[in-house]
Amino acid sequence: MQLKILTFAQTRTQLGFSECSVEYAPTDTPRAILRRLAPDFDPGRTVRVAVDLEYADWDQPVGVATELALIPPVSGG
Amino acid sequence: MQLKILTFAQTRTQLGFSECSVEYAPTDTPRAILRRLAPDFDPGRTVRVAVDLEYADWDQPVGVATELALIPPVSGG
Amino acid sequence: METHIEFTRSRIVPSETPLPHREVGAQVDFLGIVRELENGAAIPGLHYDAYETMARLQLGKILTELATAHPCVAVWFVHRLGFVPVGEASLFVRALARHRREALEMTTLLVERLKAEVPIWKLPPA
Amino acid sequence: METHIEFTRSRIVPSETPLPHREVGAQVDFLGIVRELENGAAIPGLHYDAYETMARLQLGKILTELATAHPCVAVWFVHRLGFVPVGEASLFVRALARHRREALEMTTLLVERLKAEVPIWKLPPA
Repeated sequence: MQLKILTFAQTRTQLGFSECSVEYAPTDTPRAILRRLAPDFDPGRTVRVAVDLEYADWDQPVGVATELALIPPVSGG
Repeated sequence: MQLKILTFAQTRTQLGFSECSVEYAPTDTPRAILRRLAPDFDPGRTVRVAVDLEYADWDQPVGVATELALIPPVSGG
Repeated sequence: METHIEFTRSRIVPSETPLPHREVGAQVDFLGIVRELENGAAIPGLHYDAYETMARLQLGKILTELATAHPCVAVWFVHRLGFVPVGEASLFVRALARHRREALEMTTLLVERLKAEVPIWKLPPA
Repeated sequence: METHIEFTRSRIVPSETPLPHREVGAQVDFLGIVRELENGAAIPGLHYDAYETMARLQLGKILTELATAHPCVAVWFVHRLGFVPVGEASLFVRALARHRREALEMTTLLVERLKAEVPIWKLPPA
């Protein structure tokens, strides 16, 4: 199964892509998916993850999903 | 000495004038001045008094002043 | 803090004002609008009256006080007097500040103080 | 509550909107404006980017939540994306309500929640 990965702001610079697709299983956690894609990238405590447009837990299985996004600290307004 | 008396909103309706001049002494209180002018009018607890554009005490001498105004509950905005 | 206090008998039309400098980060505009129902009855509008000299003085003092805790770059205050039809503004406040909190707090507190202390009255429809 | 969420790459120009009905008593407009100094250095402007699909969804949920405690008649939210020069607005919020408190609270809280939760970023000048 394919999952679209999106990056924004500094995570885009750090990972070097804005969008890509990866193979995943619904039992994978966001952290595991990201580690396979970018073993050296650590989201730390400030980068959140969103699954299908909702904030999600880095360590809970993604389930059946189409889009995972890295959300660095937001600064709109 | 002359003091200008101003009324607004319902105090204008109740007293029947918008402006008049009265003789006063600086030792007079606003309450005494008003009582001489309109013996039947009671400001009660809701009508405030202003002396020379500042809220004043009904029972403190007005001092040397030019203008005394009755300020019923305000409702601007 | 630059302030502007105005009473007008004309319709209030907020216009874009040039920013006084390049460090303004927030603008808040407040319009108080006459509603159709006053104590449950439909009205065509309201009459407003003011003790204008005192209102100006008290507004100036309120603005000076509020500026201590909520410093803004500029504040405009415009109150319409005379007849104001339903759907039109009786009050316009604009606050410009470096940060949003000052502008929002200034606007909120200025309107609160206005309604408690400033000698302006809406008169019952005749 | 009528809501309108928009992202635009053009200059934000708040226009007078017709009131949806005659019981609107307060209109609050908030403009967030790009300031010249960013971390002490003068900049020509800022770039904004958004995860627009998620931002729309989250803003809709925030508005629904806020409407419970602060019911408004209508709320507009417009965020500019791309380059925004100093002195121009990156954000516009308009809240119409029966009473001023709802409109002021809605505006204040919507901007707070935006800044904490909604996936929009200002990007450092290149």
